Amino acid sequence: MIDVLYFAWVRERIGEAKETVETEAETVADLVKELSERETRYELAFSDLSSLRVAVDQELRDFDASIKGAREVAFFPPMTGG
Amino acid sequence: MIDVLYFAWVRERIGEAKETVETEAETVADLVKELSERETRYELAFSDLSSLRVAVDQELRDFDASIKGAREVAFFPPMTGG
Amino acid sequence: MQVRVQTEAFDFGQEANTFAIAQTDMGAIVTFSGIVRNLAETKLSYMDIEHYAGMTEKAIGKIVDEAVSRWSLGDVLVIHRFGRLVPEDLIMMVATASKHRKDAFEAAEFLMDYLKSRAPFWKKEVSDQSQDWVVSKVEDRNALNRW
Amino acid sequence: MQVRVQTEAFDFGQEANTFAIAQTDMGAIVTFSGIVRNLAETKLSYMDIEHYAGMTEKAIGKIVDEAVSRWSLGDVLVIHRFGRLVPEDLIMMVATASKHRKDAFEAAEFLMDYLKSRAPFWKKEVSDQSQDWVVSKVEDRNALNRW
Repeated sequence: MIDVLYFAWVRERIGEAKETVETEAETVADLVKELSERETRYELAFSDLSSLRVAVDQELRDFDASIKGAREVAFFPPMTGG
Repeated sequence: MIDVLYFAWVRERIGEAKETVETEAETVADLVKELSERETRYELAFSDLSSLRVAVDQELRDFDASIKGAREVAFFPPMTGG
Repeated sequence: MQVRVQTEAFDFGQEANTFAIAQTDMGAIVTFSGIVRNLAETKLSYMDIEHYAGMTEKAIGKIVDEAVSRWSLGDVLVIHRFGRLVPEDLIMMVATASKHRKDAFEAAEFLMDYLKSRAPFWKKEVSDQSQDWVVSKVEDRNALNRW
Repeated sequence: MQVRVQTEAFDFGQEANTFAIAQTDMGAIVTFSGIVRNLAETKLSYMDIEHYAGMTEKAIGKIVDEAVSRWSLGDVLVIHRFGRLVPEDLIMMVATASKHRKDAFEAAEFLMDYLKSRAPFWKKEVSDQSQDWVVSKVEDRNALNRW
């Protein structure tokens, strides 16, 4: 059980801001693959990983980062603060 | 006839802020030499030209700059604005 | 050090004064403020700024800590708004205080470069014709390589 | 573009706000302000700032013109005080407005580097023990080589 959060256009494509997912995925990449296989909306949102960023427990990580024991994974486009 | 101005410690060593000088000097360097020969206070103030800056008609210049036709020459230490 | 992430408007001048007055023995204060531009060509109606509540203050705090470790700083202030902003609204500000201007300037630029690309904010520009997520610029991402 | 050389104190925050509010289509505002430092070791009583009336505004105007020719700037403000100042008084401020933060930052740093070494101001620090003309720093004179 892990909370998955989406922001900006990723949130719009997925159609929700947050969901709790039942998964055995070991890495972010595994989770992306698993979700993409479930439904087209995930496949579309995750189709170009180079345009996405990921945070695990609110820290920026790479897609090969472990999510074992993590509470929260978030997907979003490159930030545009400032 | 030219107005000669002094600022900061140059003014303190010369003992006045402004004077009008009768001179035939062609360059700043000539004027410095002429004044230094007149009185010790000038000689002391002008003893190290590398620690002085000069403006001719309110524009920063080198010591070899001409003062022919100039209205005003000013001597001062390196600026410390900001 | 102070980090504020808020929807409310803030008074840039008042914040800058409060920041400056609180300093002792700091000769140099640098501020940056970012304003929603009034772009004639796009006729922007408003900007929606989304952020990652929970992560945002933590991420900014880490950027501030990094600045404090790299430069000699007496104080740092970061304020960043989220929610709906209209043209000419202030989006955010940073302020840095140091004994010397070089540290204050460099730290402020560092903070801005990192806030642009590492703090979890996303801007959407809305006009009569369109709704566009602002795209992160290559030059902004490359700006991090300076540091 | 505005240059003011004055003995009167000024309100940094109010000046910064007035400057920022007057901008249209400028997304980035940078300010620098210089404060008389309260140096514990020297117990500074006050600072006297002398300037070259007549030349000062002209010299600053040329520095501002140079900044405007080098960077894309919507506006520039320079205020510099002279006369007697006590610790924690504001000495001066600059503000720059630009579409992009890089121009606003670089122009503000350029203005400060040039105001330090090319505007005709001289500072004297007075304490119970001593009266010393501030000596121009090699690093400040070398700072001009960046530009």
